[in-house]
This record gives sequence, structure tokens and C-alpha cells, in this order.
Amino acid sequence: GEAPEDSAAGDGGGDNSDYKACIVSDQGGWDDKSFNESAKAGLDMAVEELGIDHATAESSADADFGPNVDNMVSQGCNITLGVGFLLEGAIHDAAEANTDLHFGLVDATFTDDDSNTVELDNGKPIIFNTAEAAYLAGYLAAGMSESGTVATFGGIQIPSVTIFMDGFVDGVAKYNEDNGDEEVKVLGWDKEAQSGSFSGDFENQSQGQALTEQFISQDADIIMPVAGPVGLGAASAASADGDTSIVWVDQDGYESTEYGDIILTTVQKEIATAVKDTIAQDVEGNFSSEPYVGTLENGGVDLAPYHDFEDEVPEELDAKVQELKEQIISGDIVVESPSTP
Amino acid sequence: MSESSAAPGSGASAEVIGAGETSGTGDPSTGGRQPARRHEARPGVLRDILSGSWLVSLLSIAVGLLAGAVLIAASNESVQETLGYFFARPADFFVTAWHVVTEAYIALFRGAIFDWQATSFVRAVRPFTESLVAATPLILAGLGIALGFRSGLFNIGGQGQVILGAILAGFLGYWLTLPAGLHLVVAVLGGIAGGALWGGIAGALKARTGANEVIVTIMLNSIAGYLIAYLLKQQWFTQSGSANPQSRDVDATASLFPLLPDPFRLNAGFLIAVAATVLVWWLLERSTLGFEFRAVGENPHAARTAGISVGRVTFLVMALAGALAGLAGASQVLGTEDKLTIGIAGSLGFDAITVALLGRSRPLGTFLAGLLFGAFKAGGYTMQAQTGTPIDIILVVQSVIVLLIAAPPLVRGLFRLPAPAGKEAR
Amino acid sequence: MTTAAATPQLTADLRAPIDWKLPVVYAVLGVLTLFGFGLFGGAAGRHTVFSFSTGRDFFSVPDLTVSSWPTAVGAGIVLVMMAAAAAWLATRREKPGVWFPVVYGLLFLFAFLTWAGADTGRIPVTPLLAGALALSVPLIFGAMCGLVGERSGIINIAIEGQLLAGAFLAAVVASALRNPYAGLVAAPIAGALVAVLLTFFAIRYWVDQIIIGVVLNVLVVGLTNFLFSTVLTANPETWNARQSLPTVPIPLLADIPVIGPVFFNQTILVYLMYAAVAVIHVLLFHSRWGLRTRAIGEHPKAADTVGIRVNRSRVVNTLIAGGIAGLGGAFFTIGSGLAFGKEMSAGQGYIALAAMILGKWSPMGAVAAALLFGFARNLGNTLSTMGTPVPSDLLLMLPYIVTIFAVAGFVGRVRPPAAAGKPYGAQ
Amino acid sequence: MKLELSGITKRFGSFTANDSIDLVVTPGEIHALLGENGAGKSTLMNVLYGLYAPEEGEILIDGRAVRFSGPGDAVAAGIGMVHQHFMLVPVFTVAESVALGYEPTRGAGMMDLAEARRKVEEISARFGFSIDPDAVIEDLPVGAQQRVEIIKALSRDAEVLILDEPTAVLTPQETDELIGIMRQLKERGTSIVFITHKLREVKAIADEITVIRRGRVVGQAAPESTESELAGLMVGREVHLTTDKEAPEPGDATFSVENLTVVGGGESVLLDDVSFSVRRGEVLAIAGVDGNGQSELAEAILGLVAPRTGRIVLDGRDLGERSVKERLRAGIGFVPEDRSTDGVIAGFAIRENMILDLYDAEPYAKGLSMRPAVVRTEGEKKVEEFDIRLSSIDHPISTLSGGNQQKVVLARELGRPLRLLVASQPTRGVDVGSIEFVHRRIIAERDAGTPCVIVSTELDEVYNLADRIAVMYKGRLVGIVPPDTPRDVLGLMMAGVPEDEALARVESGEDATEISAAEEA
Ligand SMILES: Nc1ncnc2c1ncn2[C@@H]1O[C@H](COP(=O)(O)OP(=O)(O)OP(=O)(O)O)[C@@H](O)[C@H]1O
Ligand SMILES: Nc1ncnc2c1ncn2[C@@H]1O[C@H](COP(=O)(O)OP(=O)(O)OP(=O)(O)O)[C@@H](O)[C@H]1O
Ligand SMILES: [Mg+2]
Ligand SMILES: [Mg+2]
Repeated sequence: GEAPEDSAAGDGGGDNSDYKACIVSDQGGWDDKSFNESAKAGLDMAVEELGIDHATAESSADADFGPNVDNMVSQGCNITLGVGFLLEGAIHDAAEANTDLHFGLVDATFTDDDSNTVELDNGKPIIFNTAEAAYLAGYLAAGMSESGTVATFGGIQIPSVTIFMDGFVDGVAKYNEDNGDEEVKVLGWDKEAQSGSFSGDFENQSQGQALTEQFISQDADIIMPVAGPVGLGAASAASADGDTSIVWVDQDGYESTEYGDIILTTVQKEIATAVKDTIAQDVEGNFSSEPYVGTLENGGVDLAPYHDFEDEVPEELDAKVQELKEQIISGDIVVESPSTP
Repeated sequence: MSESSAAPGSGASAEVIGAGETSGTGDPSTGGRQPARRHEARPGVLRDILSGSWLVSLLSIAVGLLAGAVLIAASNESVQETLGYFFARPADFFVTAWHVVTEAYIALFRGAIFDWQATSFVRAVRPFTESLVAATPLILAGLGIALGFRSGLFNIGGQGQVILGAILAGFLGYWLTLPAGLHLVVAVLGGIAGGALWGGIAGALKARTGANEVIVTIMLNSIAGYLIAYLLKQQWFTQSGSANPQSRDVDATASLFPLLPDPFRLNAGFLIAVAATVLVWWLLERSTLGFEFRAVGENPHAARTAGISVGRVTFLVMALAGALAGLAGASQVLGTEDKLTIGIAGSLGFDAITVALLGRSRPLGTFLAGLLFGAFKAGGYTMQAQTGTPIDIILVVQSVIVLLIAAPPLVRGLFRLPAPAGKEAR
Repeated sequence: MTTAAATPQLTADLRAPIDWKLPVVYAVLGVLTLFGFGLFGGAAGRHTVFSFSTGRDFFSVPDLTVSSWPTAVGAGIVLVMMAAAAAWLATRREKPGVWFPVVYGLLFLFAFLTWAGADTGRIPVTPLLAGALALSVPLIFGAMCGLVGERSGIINIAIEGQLLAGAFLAAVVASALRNPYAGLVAAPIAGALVAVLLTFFAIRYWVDQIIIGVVLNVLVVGLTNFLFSTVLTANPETWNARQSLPTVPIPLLADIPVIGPVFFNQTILVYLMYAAVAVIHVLLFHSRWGLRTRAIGEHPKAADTVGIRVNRSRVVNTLIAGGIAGLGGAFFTIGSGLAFGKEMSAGQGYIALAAMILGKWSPMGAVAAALLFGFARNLGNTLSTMGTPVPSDLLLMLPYIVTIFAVAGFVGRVRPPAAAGKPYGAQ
Repeated sequence: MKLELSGITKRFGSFTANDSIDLVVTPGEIHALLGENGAGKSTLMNVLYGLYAPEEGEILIDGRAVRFSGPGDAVAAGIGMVHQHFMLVPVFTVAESVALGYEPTRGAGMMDLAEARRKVEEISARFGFSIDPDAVIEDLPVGAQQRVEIIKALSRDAEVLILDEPTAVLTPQETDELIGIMRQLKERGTSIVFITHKLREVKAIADEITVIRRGRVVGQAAPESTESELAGLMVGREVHLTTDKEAPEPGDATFSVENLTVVGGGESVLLDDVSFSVRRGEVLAIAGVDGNGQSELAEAILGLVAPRTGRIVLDGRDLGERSVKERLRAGIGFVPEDRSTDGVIAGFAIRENMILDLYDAEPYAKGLSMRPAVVRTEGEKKVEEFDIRLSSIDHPISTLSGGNQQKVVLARELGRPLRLLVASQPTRGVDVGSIEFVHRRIIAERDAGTPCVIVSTELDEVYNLADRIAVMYKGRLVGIVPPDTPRDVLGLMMAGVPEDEALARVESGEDATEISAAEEA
């Protein structure tokens, strides 16, 4: 090949190369098809647009959180973001020890020893009321189900997962209420008892596949896996079945996965945008420690387009979903979940 | 065939110790058994140095790092670019590769030992203490695995034992209210008991029913994983208001006290690791119990004939190995992490196996191997954060090192070193 | 030659002590069934539906609906009676045939499912079995690999690494060439490459085989993770686009109710697995290769004295075995229609090892053990999707607990190939 | 076929096992190779059989030099070997064992087991063996296993058959049968290399004798040479084939075994209602072919196997539920039959092996703590006393020769006050010089008033030590006889014939063996 000419480094939009934004993942890693990946995407967007310096660190164990965050601090990162509730401790400690630096925490709030939410002057929680969007997805799924059975399962039972499942279940219940004669069943999550099906981790795709096959055999024809890459196993099983579709979560699965043709919609969590905005504010000197809460109202959570299913979703159903969305935004409907941040 | 490898039942595990240790068992080039005629060749200091096993260890580490370097260079985008026009300007390739690799390894060193670019003295010396922090649980769990190896037991259950140790130590640490000191002692003992329980189950099953310990410990690992996941969903267990699967923070009275002031994380866990190393050394080399353990490990038949109860030893060793791994769990939850989470054990149980192998199942060796791997770990964080090199490199480097150290003739062959003269006594 | 009179019959008090272990287990389970699932199981007046159809069957088998309470009670009574029979046989120091535990186990399972499925949903029998088979596929391949290796005297702990390497290479090659069958060719190569390292260190340098195995597993995890996060994620469309082996229903056989869809509507990989098991079983016990393989695993020196190249045979066998494990790894990716993911094999290699030991180093035994594991695991899945109140974590523990019981209670001291793990070198 | 070895040298590391050995075997000849333990006989034969590559020298067949790269080549050249330690896979059937390596197949690599069976039956018939081709090797008595080995060699049309110490595991009568088979073979033109260190047998059958000492040929002898001439050649000095000892002065019977029954796996009876007692100052030797329950008896006395019924009483106390350790502490000295598996721990230092069963007793340990200094000084004392040849007491015991290893075991077991000595095969694998020493120590222990139970399959050793001889067959005591009982009678008893009948049959000449007859002549 041709040798390139030496060129000066530095491209992209603005030039804020003396500003450094850093991010630390949890065990999922940057390619978890879920919140780590989204958060990283947000950072990449910020780097692209603002021309800032950056650093990233993947954690592979709980013991990695502290050292990883600490390394960011030693590098002098202006803002360090941790992804996931597991990083709360590490980010919290670092924030208290380094009051001159800024921190962010995706998907969790800062808490004290007794789990009460606390506010830090230099720490910003970035959280999402996903139940709102999941509610719409539940309603939509109930309306789209031909078998009258839909299902959901999680990776690990944690609030940021079960909040999806709560919203989903409530959405289905709302559908049943609106259509008195309907009795759409939801498998995999009992909101009342807060218990249900979990694959046990966010890695084992075959387990997701096996669980999904079981749901299908119980007649479920729309399934919402809330389990990061384990959802790929679910999608694979659904795609093999042919009559089953998937409600994806986090990033629009139509784009991020290879299963676009069976993805009815996605319960979107705009982590990337939120992360990018947080960094941008900080670069501009407008850091605020006030929590960012993604809602339908501010677009932090949303239902993705139906893509391939556009033609299949009946107009009335879509209209109803839009109406519900308005009602939630206006506060006429409040989606409740024990996990609401 | 050499005598020890022909002995029935000495089996795989007995050779875990032998391999690489004495050239008699592990080294076919000497023909297995050799009479005790040493130094038939001209004895020379140089020869001794060149054939010494520590040199083999050093060279193994060097080769391991070299393997890592190749991967680092190969995966680097700038290096890949220069490869695209390698024939046009080969120097670019070498310069870039050299640059990328040295940068990564310098970051590794700065993260593990001493950071001369740091802003303050404290920050400059902190990396070394971080290595010790990372080494602490590795040493403890590694000692447990080593104890098993020396006794002819292949304990893959470090992971489960660490988890159980963490569960009990942590729970006692935040659930009880006790005066400082006493609380710590109770929590640490809880960690020991938890690990010993999990190891003891495998030991008792092996002793009573002959159930293969490799399988039972693997199964117990998974069970422990699900157990902690289950417990962390129970409010009575986590004692926290949060629905997240994590416990309340361990009380200050039960925390392993820091050895240095604040930004340092080095805590009393490291002292426990040092004490455990000495204790395990004494146990194995100087106590009657250790004599029994080693005897069973080397030749269970002869041990039985000498009046040693193999079943009792099997149980004791597994329980003690578990106790050490449990201590590793306790040091994590009481020392560095402060609360229980599902991933509290990380992959400690498995890392500990490589640590014990690298340490050749000797207490001091395990200690040093733990330090080395701890340094890799601590340095790995910095390497990843500063140069973006994936931390998985470290796994590759570590496994190459262990493989090479287990095959001294290969290393000697690679570097054309002379073979050691005769067989060294232990 | 002079031979003395035969030894007289043993007098009664010299006979072996009565072995109560199994009768006690039977009795406990029987009583549990009778009272726990039956009398006080709270299933009175309810029904349990066992469904056998998958909706696409050629012949559809009607659902089986039973009254939960009487069925569970009835099964409980039969089980208690069987336990009594076993106890009676035990006092005569006899053991019932293999059919006994099998029938007992099936009946117990039936009673349990009747209880668990009372009104909560249908028990989908066919998917339950199909899922069990699917979860067993990598285990069976892995166990076959371990078995061929150990039968020839090489302990292979690196099955886990071979599965992972197989999954990785299958995914990458299939993706790069846009052809799942290319992955099927690549997977065994990956497994065999790991075996090359295993044999190189084990046979050439006499390194302890367990050590090499453990370390190779770490090495493969490190390498695949590294390549995944550098190469694969940088360009997933090229290197990690999922490719799926199509299912190829076998005409006629696939239409058999229940077992047809379970066994004969599968990908070629699963058919390869059937073939591998059958071939290994037949060859191991009836062919020249099998005789020699068993000889080098039991008494390599004896094999050497009749001109068999012990180490060469060991290398060849271990490489073949590695290929088999590699194929098993392919199941995780192209066999399941998934792209490669980090540490996808998730410890299945170790379970395969357990299955091999549980199956006492015989192909059929290993298959049975792997199926048992797969079934226990999928039973947990089924129960969790049916909404059983048992927490899912505890259900997920099920297969591991079952394995421990099996190893400790029913296998105990087994005899591995005598020379497994011992390096051979005639000076 | 004429076989010549010329100038064969084989070294293991720096140790020369064969030093420029020449040997000629002419067709149809029975050539005896005589030499003490470790002389290098097996090594030479392994070279001939292609298992070892010699450093120097060559093998000539009918005058042409050949090179064997493995046993396969040797077999192809018409050499068959029955190894000292049988080369049979324990879990194989007879037919499989014979077929291994030369499998008849039915195409596609599938075994033709019927053909393999037929072959076994054919050869068995030819030599009058009755071997069931479907019997599993590990279930066969050693005598039958040896015949399987012979069938194996013959099935490959061996023209030269090497028999490495074939008689070590046989009763005198079985040895006689084997000699018959060897004659039969010789008549068919097969040459035989016959290895042994039993002079009596050599004299009975050999056409030619080569004596090897320390890896070198030290002489040729004719079958007519006397036993002491041969022994002198073998050992290189005058040897006392018997140990001088005083008449026993037996005291009370302090040790007894009553109705002992041991049952093994699969309900096989290993010890069947065995009763005897031993008096202080007396040696009871237990004779019998290997595998007739002697090992189990010794192990039961130490508590390694649990008897189904019966009592073991020492000094008036039932040992019943006592653990091995308690029994050792009660004063039982135990020399196991298999030194390398049960007697020593190869990787342990010599000093550690010296205290293997005393590690937690005073003065070697105090509480949990061992006292390395005491272990060393006490060990060094014993090295002196038992004349153990070593360079350092800290080296692993595997660096010692077999005889010296055995001395370590004896030093350990005899080095403390005993109430009972149980020694199995105390001189197995020990050279002639050391045998004398070991025997003297045992007699000394007897004279000190310790009841001794000596298990040995070597009749010479039995005669040398015994004050009374107990013969075991299939787990039962066939009888206890005085030490002057004729060899042939013992031989018959070792095959299960009761004492009276055996005496009668030998006296009538019906079962007197050729070897004993030769000896008497
Ligand atoms: N593989 C080996 N490696 C090292 N030394 C060996 C090996 N095989 C044999 N020797 C040594 O060579 C010497 C001769 O052994 P060999 O087995 O040939 O003796 P032998 O005459 O057959 O004795 P025996 O009567 O005990 O069978 C012995 O000292 C033995 O320890
Ligand atoms: N399969 C066989 N083929 C030929 N001969 C056999 C076979 N099995 C046993 N014999 C011979 O038959 C005789 C009696 O054998 P038997 O099977 O009763 O002995 P055993 O119980 O195995 O004895 P031991 O206690 O010595 O093991 C012995 O001389 C033995 O050599
Ligand atoms: Mg010999
Ligand atoms: Mg015996």
C-alpha cells in the first residue's frame, strides 16, 4: 500500500483537547448491546462533536471498579462516568475524595449506608423511568398478540431490569382493562410478588434461548427480554420459531441487532444522548449535580418506531399508544413501579 | 518410567507438585530416574546459574510479556495501518509497534510499581500498594489451592469457597453490632467458616463416598454463585433498603483497618495474607499435620500404611483450603469492597489456581506469584485506562507464563541453556 | 494340576451388610410424593395438562389432562410400594434391575410435574425434551472429547477452552465466508489446535495434564476475549455476523409424535452428534482402533511391547477428540444461530467433564449423564416460565445439585482408565 | 534362527546397566541367563526386544545385523518375550490381549473377535493349556496370566522366546509344568532365553548358562556346574545361602488370629476363617503363591482392611476397632510387600521416610510441631546402624537403590521396641548381600523375643527364616508344618492339597518334582 503523508493529529468538531471525559463500564463491557454500549456511544458522540480527550476502562469484576475509577482520577479526567448501579460505591468514594472533579453515574443514584438517596455536589446521577416506555410496549404487545399470551424475562433481578418488567405488565393490564373481553396473559413476571423468570446473568445466550423456547411453548408470541446480550438468544429462538416477535430494550434493536425483522419495537433508553449532554454541559462549564431523569416527556425514554411492523400494527392500536403516551406525559396516567428512581 | 509416576494413585495430583519441581518427574530428557551421582560434569558457577530454576522463571515471564507484546501490537490500529504499507516503509511498522508496546508496558509498570509521572509523591508510590491490595486475595486463595495440590487434591472450588467466605464475613460484618476489634475477629472467623464449610463438603464427600473432588467443587462453585444471587434479593440478608442486589455496607467496626492514610487502600488484609503464608509454610513444612498432608499427596497408599487416615486428611485439607479461600473472600468484603455484591469474588477462585501453579504450590512461591499477578492486575487497570489496551492481554500473558514454567526443558531449549546436573533434593 | 475343593458357601452372618442407601432414598421420595405433591399438595380439584404437540406436527397427539390430586396421590402410592419392594430386595441383598430406578424416576417426575403444573399452565412435554436435548448438545460433544482422550490416557480439562475456541472460530469463519457450513468445518480445527498445545506440553514435556488443561482454558478465554473486543467488535458485519445452520427435518422420522420433533428436526450438527456417539461407542468396543485406544489408556507399556506407538496414538486421539469438542463449540454459535459472545461456553466444558465421569467413561453413560444435566436445567426453565413460586436462582441450582448427588451417591469410587494422566515414555 | 548379541552397552544416565555384553543363542537351545537382582538381565532382554535402544553394540540374526526401532520390529523378526512384569491389560479378555497389536479385522477396522478366540483355542490345544478366551485377565490367577503371555508370544510365531523370571510366581509343581512346556517348544525348534536367579531351575533345564554380574558377562557355565559354583559366579564372592541361627526359644503365644474372614469387592472371599497364633521368640513364615490371601492377612493385622468376622489379639487385647495408628503404637512393626507403593514415599527425604509412621510421636514431634533436629540426628544414627549407603539423608529416597530403600523401611520398623513384627516379602528386589543382612536382623528381632510373621513367596526365604511354616491357598490356611517339611510337600500344599495327602503323594513319588529330584541326585 501507499504510505500516508504525515498529518497533524486532531480532527472532529470543536477543540477542547484539554478537557478529558472518562467512562468506566461494569462487567458487561462495551459490547453488551445494552447500557454500557449506549453510554460509550454517548462518550464517542461527545468526543466527535466537542473534540475532547477521553479514556475508557472496562471492568471484569467488582474488584475492578475502584481501581478503574481511581485510574481515571489520576489521569485527571474532568468528568468520570460510571455505568450501572454497581459503580455507585466507587464513583461515590471518588467524588467525595476529589471535590474538584466531576462525576456521573448512569442508571443509579447516590445513596448513603442506609440506601437513602443523597446528593453530591460534584456527582450527577443519570437515571431513567423506563417503566413509562415499557408500559406502552406492554400495551402494544397485548394488542398485537395473537395467542393472547406475552412474556418477559430479565437477566438479573435488579431495579433497572424489573422496572421494564413492571411497566410492561402494567401496560398489558391496561390493555385488558380497556378491552373488557380480553384476557392477555403475561408470563415471566409477577409484579405483585416481584418475582419471575431470570436467566441468571447478562452473558449466557443459550440460557436466553432455552427460556424463550419455553415461553413459546407456553403460547407466548411476543417476548421482551431485559437481559442485554442474553436477549440475542431470545431473538434467535423467536426467529427460529417464525411466529414470535421480540420487544427489544435500551437501544433500538432494529438497528443494533441482526434481528430487525422480528423486533416489534424497542423500549428505548436514551443513555447515549444523556451521557453526551452531561459531558457537553460540563465542557461548557454548566455542570449540575441535579439528577437527570429520562422520561417520555423529555424523550429520555421512548418507544422506538415499529420499522418492519409498521404495516402490521393496526392504526387504532397505534393511536391508542400515542394517546397513552400523551396521558403519561401530561401526568394523567402515572406508571408506578417499586423500582421507579 | 520413574518410580513416583508409576505409583498407582499418585495420579495426576501428586504430580502437580512434582511437575517442574524436580527434574525427575517432569523431565523426560533425564530418563526419569537418575542415580544420585551429581556434578559428574565440571561443576561451574555459570552452569549453576544458567540451569537454575529461577532463571527459567524469569525467562518464562519474559516470553509471556513478549507474547503479550505481539498481541498488543497486532491489535493496535496504527500498527495495522503501517502493516498496510509494510513493504513501502517497513521502519514505520517497527517504530510504531515498538512505540505502542513500550507505551503499554510502561503504563503497566507505572500502574503496578511506581508512577513517576504522578502529580504527588503519594500518587507516585500508590501503585505499589495497589498491587499489594490486588495481591492479597490472590495470595490467600492461592495458598488454599496450593495446600490442596500438595495433598494430592485438585481443588477447583476456590471460587465457591471465596463466595461463601465473603457471604459469611460480610453478613456478620453488617448484621452484628459488636465493639471494634471483636467485630472484626468475628467477621473474619465467619469468612473462614464459610470457606471451610464449602471446601469441607467436597472433602467429606470425597472421603466418604469417593466422589471426585474436581466435579464436586465445580458444581459447588455454581451453587455458590446462585446462592449469593438469591441471598442478595432477600431483605433480611442484605439489611439494606435498596432493591439492588447488594448488601448494606460493612460496619466500620468490622472493616479491615487501613495500614496507610487515605488515598491508600492497603489494609490489614495484606497482613493476614502474610501471616497466612507463614502459617501455611509452618503447617506444611514443620507440623505433623503437614507431614500427613504431604504424605497423602505424594503417596496415599504409603500414608495409609503409616497409619495416616487418608479420609481425615482429605476432609481437613479441603476444609483448610476452603478456609484460606474464605479468608480471601473476607478480605474482599471487609477490606476493599465494603459490601456484598454478586460479583464480589470476581474470578478470584480461578486466578488462584494459576497463582498456585506458578508458585509451584510452595507457600513462598505462591506468595510471590500472588504479588506478580497482583501487580499485573493493578498495572493492567492503568494500561487499559491510559493506552486502551484490552485488559484480557493479561490473561494471555499469565497463561503463557504458567505453561512455560511448567515445562522447564522447553524454556531451556528455547534459550539453549544447559540442563541442570543431577537431581536436586527438596 | 491339583485343585482343592471349592470354597464352602458363606454362612449367613458373613454376608455383606444390607445396603439401605437406595431403599431409603426411594422411600423418602415416595413419601414426599404421596404427602407433599399428593395428599397435602393443595392440588385438589385441579387439573394438569401435559401437551405434546408443537402445533406443526404431522400427527398431532392430544393433550393429556389429568386430575392433579388423584394422579399425584396414585403415583405416590405406587412409589411407596416400589420403595417397599426395593427394601425387601435389599434385605435379600439383591438389587432390582436398571429399569427400576428409571421407572421410579419417571414416575416421580410425572407426579412432580402433575403437582407443579396444577392449573398454572400446560406442561409442554415436547419443548421440555427438545430444550433438554439442545442444552445437552455441547455437553455430549464435550464428554465424547474427554472420553476419547482419557480412554487413551490423556486427561483433558481443556474441553472448556476447546468448546469456546470452536464457538469462536465457527462464528468467525461462518461470518467471514457468509456460510454456516464453513463454520462447521472450522470449529473442529479450533478444538484440535487447543489439543495440539495440550499434547505438546503433556507428551513432549510431561507437564501435568490437569495443569495444562486449566491454563489452556485461561489462554483461550484471554485470546477470544481479546480478539472479540478488538477485531470482532470493530467490524461485526464481517467477523461476527450471525450465521445459522438450518434445521433439516429427517423425512418420516421427524413426523413421529413427540420424539420426532425432539430428535429428528434438528441441524446437521445434532445429527453429527448422534453419529459421533454411535461411532465412538462402536469403535471403542469393537474395532482395532478401540482396542488399541483402551490399551494405551490402561497399560501403555503393554501396548508398547506389541508395537503400538503409544504417544503417537495418544496425540492422534487427542487431536480427534479436540475436533469433536470444537464441533460442540459450534453449537453455541452457528448451531444456535447466535453471534459469538465473550466466554460463551459458560463453564459447559467442566460440566461435560462431569458428565463423562458420571457416565463412568462410557459413551452411552456420558450421554445419559449429559441428558440428565440438560433435562434438569430445562426443567428449571420450564418451571420458572410457568410461574412456579420457587425462586429462579434456586431452580438454576438444580442441575448442579443433581450432579453432586449423582456423583456422591450413585457413582462414588469409579475406576478411570488406569494410565489416564500419566505420561508415557519408554526411555 | 541363530541370534547373536554383540557388545551391547546400555546406559541409564550415567549408570551402565549393560556393559558390552555378548551372547549367542543357537536354534533350539534353552539358554539360561543367570544373575542377581539388578544385574541387568531384563535390560538386556528389553534391548533385544526393541524396547530400549542400546548405546553400543549390535544384534545379529542369522549373521545379519538388524536394527529394531520398537518391539514391533523384534516381533516381526521372530522374537517373543514374556516380561517379568506381565504386559497384559487387566481389563481385557484373553482373546483381546492376544489380539492386541496384531488384530484380526473384518474390514473397516472392525475386530474379528471370533478369529482371535479361535487362535487362542488353537494354541491352547497345541500345548494342553485350558484357557477360556473370554476370561478377563484381572480375574485370572497369575499362572494362567503367564500362559496368556506365552500364547501371545507363540501366536506371533516366535522363533526365539524370552522368558524373564517366569518361575517367580509359580509353585514348584507349576514350575515343573512350565519346564515341560519349554521342552515341548524346544522340540519344535524354538530357542528360549530363560532368565532366573534360581540355580535349581537352571540346572534342570538349561543347555547353556551365561552369568551376568553388574551389567557384564562374568562367565559361561555348563548345566553340570554345582550350585555354589554358580552362586559364586553370580555374586562374585562366596555366599552363605543360609543364615546361621540358634534354635528358637519360644515363649508365650502373645499374638493370635482367630477365625479371620475378609471379603472383598463382589463378595469374593479373600481370607477364609484363618486362625493361628505366634509365640514370643518365634518366626511363623507364611508360604504360598502370590495372591492367595497373604497380603490381605498382613493388611488385616495392621488394620488396613476390615475383616468381616474374627479377632486379632495382641498381648491379650483385641485389636478389633483400633485404627492403623493405634496398632502401630501398640508395637506392631510392619514391612509391606510392595515397597514402592506402601513402604516409602518416593519424593520424601530419606530422613522423613525413616519416621513415616512415627512422625507425630515423641521424640520426633511435640504437639503439632515436628522437631527436625531430632529427626535428623535419630535418622543418622539409624543410617549408621543399618549400614544404609547414601550421600545425604536429605535427598529423596528415590535416589537410593532398592536394597537400601528396603533397609530404610527395616530401620524404621525394627528401630523401635516391637510387640509383633509383620514382614511381607522382606527381601523382594534386594540383592543377595542385603538379603543376608535382612535375614540376620529378622532373626535378631526374633531372638529379642518378638513374635514374627513373615510372608514370603520364595521358598528359600521361608526355609531360611521359619520356625514354623503356614501354607495358604485361596485365602485358607492349608496347614502349619515344621520347617523341615520337604519342598515338594510344601509345593503341593501351596496348590491346596492338605498336608497328609501331600506327604503321601510325595512319598509315593507321584508328585515329586523333577527339580527336587535333580537336587537330591
Ligand atoms: N528405566 C530405567 N532407568 C534407570 N535405571 C534402570 C532402568 N531400568 C533398570 N534400571 C537399572 O538397571 C539395573 C539393571 O536392571 P534390570 O532390570 O536389568 O535387572 P535384572 O537383572 O533384570 O534384575 P531382577 O532380577 O531384579 O529383575 C538396575 O540397577 C536398575 O535399577
Ligand atoms: N480361564 C482360565 N483358563 C485356564 N485356566 C484357568 C482359568 N481360570 C483358572 N484356571 C486355572 O484353573 C485352576 C483353578 O482356578 P480358579 O479360577 O479356581 O483360581 P482362582 O480362584 O482364581 O485362584 P487364585 O486365588 O489363585 O486367584 C488354576 O490352576 C488356574 O490356573
Ligand atoms: Mg529383571
Ligand atoms: Mg499378595
